[in-house]
Amino acid sequence: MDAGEALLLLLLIPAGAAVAIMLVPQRYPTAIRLIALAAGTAMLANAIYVFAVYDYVDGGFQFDLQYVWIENVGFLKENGISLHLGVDGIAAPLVLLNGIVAFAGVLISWKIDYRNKDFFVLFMLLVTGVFGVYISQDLFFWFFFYELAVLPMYLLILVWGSTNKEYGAMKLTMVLVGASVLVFVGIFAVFVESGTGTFDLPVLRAVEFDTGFAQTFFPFFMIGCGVLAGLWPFHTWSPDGHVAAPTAVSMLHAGVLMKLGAFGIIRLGIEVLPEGTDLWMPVLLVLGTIAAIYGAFSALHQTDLKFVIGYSSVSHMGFVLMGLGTMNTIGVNGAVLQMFSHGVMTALFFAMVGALYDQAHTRDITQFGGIIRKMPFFVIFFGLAGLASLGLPGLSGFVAEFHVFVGTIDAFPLFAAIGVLSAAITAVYILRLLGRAALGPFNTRWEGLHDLTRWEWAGGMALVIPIVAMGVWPDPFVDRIASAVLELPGVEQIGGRLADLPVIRG
Amino acid sequence: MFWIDHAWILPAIPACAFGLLALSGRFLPRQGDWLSILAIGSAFVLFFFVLESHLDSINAGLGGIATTGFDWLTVGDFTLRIGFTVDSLAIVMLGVVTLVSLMVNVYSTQYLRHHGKPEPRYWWYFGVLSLFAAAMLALVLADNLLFLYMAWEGVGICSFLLIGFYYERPSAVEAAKKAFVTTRLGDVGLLIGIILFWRATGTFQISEIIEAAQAGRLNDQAQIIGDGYLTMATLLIFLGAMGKSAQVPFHVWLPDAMEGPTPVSALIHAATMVVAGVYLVARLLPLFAVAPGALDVVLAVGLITALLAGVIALTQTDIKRVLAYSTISQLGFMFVALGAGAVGVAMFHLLTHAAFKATLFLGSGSVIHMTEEQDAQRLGGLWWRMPVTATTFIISSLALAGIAPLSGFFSKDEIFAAVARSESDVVLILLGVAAFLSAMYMARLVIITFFGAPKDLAVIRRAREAPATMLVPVIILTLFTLFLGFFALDQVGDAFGFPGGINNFVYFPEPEDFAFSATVAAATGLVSLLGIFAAYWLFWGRNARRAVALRRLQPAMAAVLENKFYFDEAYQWTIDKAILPFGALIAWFDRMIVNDTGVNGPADATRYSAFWLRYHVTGRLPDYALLMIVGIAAAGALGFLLRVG
Amino acid sequence: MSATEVVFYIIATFMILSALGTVLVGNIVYAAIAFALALSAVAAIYLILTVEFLALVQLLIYAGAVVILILFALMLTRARERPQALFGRTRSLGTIAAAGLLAALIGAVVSTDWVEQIPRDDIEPVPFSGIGDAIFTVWIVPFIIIGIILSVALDGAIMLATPEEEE
Amino acid sequence: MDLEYELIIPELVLAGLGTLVVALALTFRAVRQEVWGYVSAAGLLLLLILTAVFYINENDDFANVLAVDNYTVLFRVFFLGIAFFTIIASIQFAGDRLKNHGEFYGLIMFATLGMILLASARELITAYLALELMSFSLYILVGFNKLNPFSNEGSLKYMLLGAFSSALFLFGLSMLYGVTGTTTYSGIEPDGVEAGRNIAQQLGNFGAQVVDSTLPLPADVRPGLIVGLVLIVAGIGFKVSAVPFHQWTPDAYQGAPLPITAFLSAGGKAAAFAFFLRLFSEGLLPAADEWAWMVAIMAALSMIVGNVMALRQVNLKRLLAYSSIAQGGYLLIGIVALNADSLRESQDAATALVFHLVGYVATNIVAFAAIIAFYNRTGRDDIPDLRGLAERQPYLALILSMGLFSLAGMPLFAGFATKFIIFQVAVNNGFLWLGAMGVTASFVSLYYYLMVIKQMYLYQPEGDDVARFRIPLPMMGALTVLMAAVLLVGLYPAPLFNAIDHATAMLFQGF
Amino acid sequence: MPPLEHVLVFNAILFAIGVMGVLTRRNAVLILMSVELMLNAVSLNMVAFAVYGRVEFGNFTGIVFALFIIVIAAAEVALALGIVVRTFRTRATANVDEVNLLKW
Repeated sequence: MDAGEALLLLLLIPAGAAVAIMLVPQRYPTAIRLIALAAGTAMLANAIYVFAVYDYVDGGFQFDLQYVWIENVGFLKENGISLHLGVDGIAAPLVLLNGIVAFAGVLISWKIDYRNKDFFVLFMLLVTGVFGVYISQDLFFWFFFYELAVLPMYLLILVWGSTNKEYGAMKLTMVLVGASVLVFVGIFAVFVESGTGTFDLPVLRAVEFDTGFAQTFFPFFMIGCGVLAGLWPFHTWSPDGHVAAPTAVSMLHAGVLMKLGAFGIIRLGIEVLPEGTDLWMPVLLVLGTIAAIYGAFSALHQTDLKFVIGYSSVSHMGFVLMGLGTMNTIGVNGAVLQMFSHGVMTALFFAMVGALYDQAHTRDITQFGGIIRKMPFFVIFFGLAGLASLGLPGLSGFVAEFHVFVGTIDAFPLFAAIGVLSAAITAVYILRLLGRAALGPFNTRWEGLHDLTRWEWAGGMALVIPIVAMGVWPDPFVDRIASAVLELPGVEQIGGRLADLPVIRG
Repeated sequence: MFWIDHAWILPAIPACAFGLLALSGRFLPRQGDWLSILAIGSAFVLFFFVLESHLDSINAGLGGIATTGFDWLTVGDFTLRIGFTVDSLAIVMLGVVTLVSLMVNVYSTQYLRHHGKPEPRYWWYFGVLSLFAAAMLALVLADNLLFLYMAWEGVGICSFLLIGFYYERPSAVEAAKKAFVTTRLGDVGLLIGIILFWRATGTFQISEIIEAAQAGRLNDQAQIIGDGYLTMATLLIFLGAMGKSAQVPFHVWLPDAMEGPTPVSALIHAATMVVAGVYLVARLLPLFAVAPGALDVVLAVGLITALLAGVIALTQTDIKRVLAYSTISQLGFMFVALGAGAVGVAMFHLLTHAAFKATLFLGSGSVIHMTEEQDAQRLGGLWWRMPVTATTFIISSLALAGIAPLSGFFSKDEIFAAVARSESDVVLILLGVAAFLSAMYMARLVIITFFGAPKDLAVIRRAREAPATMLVPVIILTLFTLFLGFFALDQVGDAFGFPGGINNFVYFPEPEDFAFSATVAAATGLVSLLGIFAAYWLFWGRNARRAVALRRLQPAMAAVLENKFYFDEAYQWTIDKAILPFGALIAWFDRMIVNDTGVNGPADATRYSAFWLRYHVTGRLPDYALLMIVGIAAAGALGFLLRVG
Repeated sequence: MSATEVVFYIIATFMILSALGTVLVGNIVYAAIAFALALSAVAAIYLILTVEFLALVQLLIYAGAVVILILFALMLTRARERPQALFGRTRSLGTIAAAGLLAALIGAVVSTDWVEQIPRDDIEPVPFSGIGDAIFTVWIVPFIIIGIILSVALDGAIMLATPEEEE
Repeated sequence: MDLEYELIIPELVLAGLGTLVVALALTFRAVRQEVWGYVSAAGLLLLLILTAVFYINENDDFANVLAVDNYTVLFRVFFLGIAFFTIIASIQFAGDRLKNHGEFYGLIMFATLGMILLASARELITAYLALELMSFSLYILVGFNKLNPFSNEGSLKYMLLGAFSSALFLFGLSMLYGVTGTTTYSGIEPDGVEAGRNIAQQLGNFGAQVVDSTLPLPADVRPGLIVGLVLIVAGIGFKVSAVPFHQWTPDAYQGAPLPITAFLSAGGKAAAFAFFLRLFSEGLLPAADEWAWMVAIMAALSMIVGNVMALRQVNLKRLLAYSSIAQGGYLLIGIVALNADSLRESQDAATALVFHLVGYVATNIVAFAAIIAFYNRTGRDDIPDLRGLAERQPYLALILSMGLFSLAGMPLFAGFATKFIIFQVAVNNGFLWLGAMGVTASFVSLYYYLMVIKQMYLYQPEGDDVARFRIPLPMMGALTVLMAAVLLVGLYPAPLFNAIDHATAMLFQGF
Repeated sequence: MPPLEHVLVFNAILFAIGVMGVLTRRNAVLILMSVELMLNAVSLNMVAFAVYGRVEFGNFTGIVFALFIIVIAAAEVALALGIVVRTFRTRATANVDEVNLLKW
C-alpha cells in the first residue's frame, strides 16, 4: 500500500492553497478564509488518512515516493538529489499533529482581517514546510523544507504579531537560521564522508560512519536541531517568539515547529550518525533535564500568560529531549509521544490565550479574575490543556511523560526524579494561573467579555479531542511510534526484565 | 463467580454517569442528580453480588483473588496494563466506597439546595461525585501500580474540583490548589517509587513485584532488589500515601479542604479518598515488611500524626476543622496499626472510621446547612432544636472516642492489642495519649456544639431538624456505627457468612484472629472515659473558665497549639521565601545572562563591528589604492613564505 | 662590458631619475616635462633592445599625443592657477607600501631563472617587417577589438567632455 | 590564413548593432529617444534567441584566440540576456533622467561584447583587450549621468582605480609571459609555431620537472610565477571586487545610474568570473598550489567584510554593492575548489561556480529591476524610503522581498539551490572551513535583507507621496519573467545544471 | 646587451615609482601619469622577455602585446581626461581626495 501520492498531496494542498489565495484579490476576505478552511480540512483529512493507513505491523518507511531532482551530474550520483517522500512510525503521528494544528490554526485565525490574504499565504507556506520536513527522505529537501518552515515566520510575526514583535521576530529568525547553519555544515560533512554521492537518506542511513567522524559531527545535528527544540541554553528565542507571534502562528510554532528540532535529532542524528550517540546523548539528556526544571521555575515567575506558556513549552520540550537522551525504546517512545501531546496541548493553550487577548488586550494574569463566569468554555479548554500539561492521567500528557520518566530512570534515576519534580512544579504554576485568572471573585472590569466564538470553539474542540483520545487510548499512537523506535539504531530495548528473573517465572 | 471476574463494571457505571452528566447534565430533569444516585446505587447493589461471589470463591478454596484486565499499550516487551483484581482487601474498600458515596449522594440532593432550589452548578457537582466514585473504585480494584497511580491522580483531581466547588470564594480556590499541590508533592515520591520498582523488577503488577521483592529477600541468591534500594523505593511510595492520607507533614491541606461542601468532606476527606493512603500501604504491606525499617517509619509517622492532630483538634473551634483534625489523627491510628504489621486491624479501623466519621460530617453538615454557621463558638444548645442530628452525632462521637460497645471501641482496641503485641510500651503509652486526646476533643466538640446555653440567638432561631433526605443517610450510617464493631466477633462473622469475623476475612497476608484481651480493653475504655471527663472538666458550661485559665497559664503553649504548630506558616515561608524567589532568580538569569548577554551580545557585537568597519571605506581614492598595494605586498610576502622560502 | 651596456645603464638611470621627478616634483608642469623625458628614455631603451618599431610608436603616441593631452588636461583643470599641495595624506604610507612592493618585485626578479635559451650576446635584432604580418594574421582579433576600444573611448571622451547647456 | 567568421557571427552582429544604434541616434536626433531603447532591446532579444537556437555544440576556436565552445555559447546567451533585461529596465529611467540614449544603449552593447569576448578568449592579449573594452564602456556608463556629481565621482574613482589595477594585472601577465614564454592558455596553438608552447603545459612541466629534471627547463621559476600570480589575482580580484580590492565597488555602484548599477553588478562581475574561471582552469590549473591559497584568503575576506559592512548601510545601492562583494566571496570559493589533481572535482567546482553565478545574477537583476521601478516613481533609493511599499505596490514589494530572500539563500528561490551546491562542492574538494564560513556569512547576510523587508511590510507609507502606483507593462513583464526564472532555478534547476556541466567540461580538454 | 635581470630590475623600479606616484599624488592628472609610468614598465617587461627569450617570428607575442598596451594606454588617457574634466565641471577640483561624497 504505497500510495505515496498521499504524501505528495500533503505538500501540494497547502502550496496550492497558497497560490490560490495569492490569486484572490484582497477585496474578498471571506473567499480567502473559505479557501484556507477548505485547504485546512483537506490537509486534516489527508493527515488522518496517512496516520490511519500506516501499517505498523510492517513498520519501516511507507508511502514511498521518489522524483529525481538532479542526478548523475558532477559529484551527484544515482538519485543524487531527489524529492523522496516517506513516512515511518515516528513521522506518522507528527504528520497527523501538523494536520490538526494547521486546521485549528485556520479556524482560530478566522477573525484576522488586516491583510488576511498575505497572512494565509504565509501560513500555508509554513505548513508546507513543516509537512515537508516530516516526510522528506532526502537530506537536501529535508533542509529545504526545514528552512522553508522558518522563513515565513519572520513576516508572520512582524506584521501580525503583538508584543515587542520586531525584536521577537528578528531574534527568532536569526537564532533558528543560525542554528540551521550547524545542520547545514553537518549535512555537507555527512555527504562527503559517506562518499555515496547522494543525499538520499535511506542510503546514508545504511552507511557505516567512522566513529570519530560521527562523534565530531553529531553535535552539529544535535545542537543545530536542538535549538529549534528549545534546547537549553539556546531557548530564549522561543518565549519571546511566542509572545510576539499572532495566535495561529504561536500555535503552529510551539505546537509543530519546535517538534521539527527533536524530529531532526532523530532523523539526522540518531538515524544517520548512530555511532555518535553514545558520546552525546547523555549530554542531551542533561540539557533536557535542565530545560525541564529551568523552564518550570521560570514559568513560576511570569505574569504574562504567553510567557508562562512559552516557558512551559521549554520545560516540556525538555522532557522530549530527556526522552531522546535516554536512548532506550521507552524513553524515545515517550519523547515522540510527548512531541505529539505537547504539540496539541500547547496549541490549545495558545489558541485560548489568543481568544482571550483579542477581547481583553492584555495577558497579565493579575489583571483577570473569575472570568469563568463570562467565558466558561475558555476556562474548560484552558483547564484541560493545563491538566494535560501537568500530566494528569487520562489526558495525553501523562502517557508521554510517564514513558519519559520510565525511560530515564532506567539509566539515570536522579534525572528522572528531577523530571517528575518539574512536572509537580508545572502543577503549581498551572493551578496558580487558573486560580488567579479563571477562578476566584469575578473582576467586574471584564463585564464585556464574551465566550469563544464558534470558530474558536471549533478550533479548540479539534485540539481537545486528540488530547483526550491519546490519554484514554494511546495504543494507536504507541503502536506506530514503537514500530519505528524499535528499529532505531543504537536504541537499547528495555522492559520485561522479569524474563531473566528465575524467581518470578518459576 | 461472574461478578468477581467482572468487577470492572463497578467503576464503569459511574464513569458513564459522569460522561452523561458532564455533557447533558444541565438539561436533564433535576439536573440529573438521580443519574448519579442511580449509578452509585447500582454499584452499591453490585457490590453485594461481588461480595457474594467472592465468598463463594473463598469457600470453593480458590483463595478469593481474581484478576482481569487488558493491555493498554505495548512498546516492544514493555507493556502497560489496565488490570483489576478482587480480593478481600478490595472488597472491604468497595463496600465502604459504594455505601458512603450512595449516602452522600442522597444527602447532597438536599444539602445542595438553598431554600429548595438547587445551587448553581448542581449538575456539575453530581457529575464530579460520580467521577470520583468511578476513580475511587478503580483505585481500589487496580491490580498494578501504574493503573493505581492513574486512579490515584483521578481522585486527586476530583477532590480538587469539589473543594473548589465554590470557586467564587478565593479561600476555596486556595484550598483546592493547596490540596492538589500538597498531595501532588507526595505523588512525586509515589511515581518515582513505582518506577523504581519497575526498574528493579520490570513489572508494575503488584503481585509480581511483591513476589520479586520477597524472593530477593528470602533466597539470598543475587538479590533482585538490594535492601537500601528496596527501602528507598518503599518509602517513596509511602510518601505518596502520606500525601493522600494527610500525614504529618503533609497534613496541612486537609483542614483547608473543609472549604468544600460538607457532604464532600464526608465522602472524600473522611471516608474514602484520604484512606487511599492506608489502603495503598495495606496493599503493599509485604513490601514494607521485607524492606528493613520501612514499617518503623510508617509507625512513627502514624504515631506523630495521631498525637499532633489530636492536640491541634483540641484547639480548633470550627466544627469541620475539628473533625478534619480528628480524621488526620484517626488516619494516624491506622498507620500505627499498619506499622505494627496488622493489616486487618487497620482495615477494620478504616471501616469503622468511615462509618462514624461520615456520620459526624453529615451531622455537622446538617447543623451547618440549617444554622448557616459552622463556628462552634457561636453554636451551642442545639440538641433540643435538632435532636436526631444531635443523637447521631453524639453516638458517633462516642464511637470515635472508643466507648464500648460502639464500633470504634472494637477497632481501636484491636489496634492497641496489635501494638501491644509487637511494639514497645513507649509506643503503647503514646498511642494511649492519642486515644485520650481523641476522646477529649470529640467530647469538647459535642459539648460546645450541642450543650450549654446557645451563644447566638439568631443562629439558634434558625436551627431546625434536618429534612428526611438528609436524616435518612445519617441514620443509616449511624446504624453501621452502632453495629459494625460486632462483626469483629467470630460468631457474628459466622452468622453473616464470613467465618472468623472481619479481621479474619481481611486476611492478607495471613489471617489475624480477633485477639480480645480484657486488660487492653479495660485500659482503652478507661483512657477514653478519662478523656471525656477531662473535656467535661474543662469545657462543660461554667467549667470553661478552667480552659481560659489554662490558656492564661501557658500563653506561649496555647499560641503554638492554636496556630497548629505553625505548619502552614512554615510552608508559606518556604514558598514565599524560597521557591518563588528561586523562580524569580531563574527568570532574571534567563533574561539577563542567557538572553541579553548570550543571545543579544553577539548580535550587538557584530553590529558594532560593522559600525567601526565602515570607516575603512574613506571615499578617498589614494586610500583605496593603498589598500590594494598593501594587500598585494602582503600576498607576495606570504607567497614567498608559503611556497618558496 | 660592451658599449651598449654602458649606454643602457646610463639611459636606464636617467629614466628612473626622470620618473622619480614625475612623481616627486612639486610643480605640475615640471612633473609633466619629467614625464615626457621618462617616456623618451623608455623609447631609447626600446632601441637598445633592438625593437625600433616600438621605439617609434612610443615616441609618436606617448611622447607626442599623450603628453599633449595631459598638458591640455592640466590647463583645463586650471591646475596652475591654484597652486596647492600635490601630495595626499597617504604620502608616507604610500611610499612605504611602494617600497615594499619594489622589494617583492626585485626579490622575485633576481631569484628567478628566466627563460633564456640563447646566450644574450648573439641575440639578432627583431625584424621590423615581421611585426606587421603578425598583427594582421595571428593577432587579427585583438586588432579588431582595439579598433572598437578606440572608438568607444573616443566617443565616451567626447560625450563626457562636451559641456551641457545647463552649465 | 583563412578565418571562419561564421563562428563569431553573434559578436559581429552585436558590434554592428551597437555601432548602428549609436550612429542612428546621432543622426536622427528628432526621434523620441525611447525608440533606441526598444530597437536595441529587440535586436538583443533576436540575437539572444538565434544564439540559443543555433547552439553550437562543438569545441572549436576562431583564429586560435577565441574559443567557440559550449562555455562560450552559454555565456553568450547569458550576457545577451543580461543586456536585454538591463535595457528593458532602463528605458523609462533613461527617458526620465539621461541624455544621449544612443550612446547609452550602444555602450551597453559594447560592454556586452567585451564580456562575451572575455568569456571566450583563450589567449591573454585578447582577454586583456576584451577586459578593457568592457571596462571602458562601463567607466563611461557609470559616469553617464553627466550633471550628477555622484555619478562623476563614481566614474572617476572607478576609472582611475581600474587603470591602476589593469596596470598591476598587466605586470602580472608580463611575469607570467616571462615564465612561460607564451600567452596562450592551453590546447590549440597559433599557426606557424611548433606545438607544445602554452601556459598550462609549461606550468605542468614545471610541476613535472620536480620529478624529472632532464627537461630543458629553468631550475626555479617559482618566485617570478608567484609574483605574477599575485598581481594577476589582484587585477581580476579588482574586477570581481574581492576584498581587499573592493573599495571602489560601493562608490561606483552608488554613483552609477541605477540600471548601470544593475548591469555592473550582474554583467561586470559575471564576465570577470567567466574570465577568471577560464584562465585559471584552462591555463593556470597546473599551478593551483601557487594561487589557491590567495584566492581562498580573498574569498574568506570578501564574505566577512562584505556582509559585515552591509549591516549598517542606509542606501539600497550601497547595501547591494556590499552584498555583491559578499556574493563574490561565495563565487570565489568555486575558484578555490579547482583542484589540479582531479579534473572531475575541478569540473564540479567550475559547474558550481557558474551555477551560482547564474542564480545570483538572475536574482540580482530582479532586485535591481524592482528598485528601478520604485526609483522611477519616487526618485529615492534609501532603505527607509521603502516604507509601506507593501501598501503602495504589493506586487513590487513581493518581488523585491523574494529577490532579497533569494540573495540570502532561502529556499524556494535560486539562492538556496545554488549556494547549497557551491558550498557542497567546496566541502567535497576539502575546504570544509570555507563552506562553513560561507554558510555562516550568508546567515549574517539574512539580517540586513530582513531589515529591508521589514521596512516594506511593517511600516505604513510616510512622507508626501503615499499613493499606490502602477508599474509600466514592459517592466512588469520583465520582473515577472525574471522572478519566474529565479523560482525555476530554485525549484527545478536540473536542466540548467546539466547545460552548465556540459559547458564547463570544455575547460578541461587541454589536459 | 645587458643581462636580462638588470633590465627587469630597472623595469621593476620604474613600476614601483609609478605605484608610488599613484599612492602619493592627489591630483587626478598626476595619478594618471603615474599609471602611464607603470604601463611603460609593463611594456618594457614584455619586450625584454620577448627579446631575451626566443622571439617567435611570425608570432612576436611580447612585442605585439607591448604595442597594444601603448595604444590602450593612449585611449585610456583620453577617456580618463574626459572624465577628469567632467568631474572638474561639477566639483571644481581635480584633487581625488576632495572628491569623497561617496564613502562608507
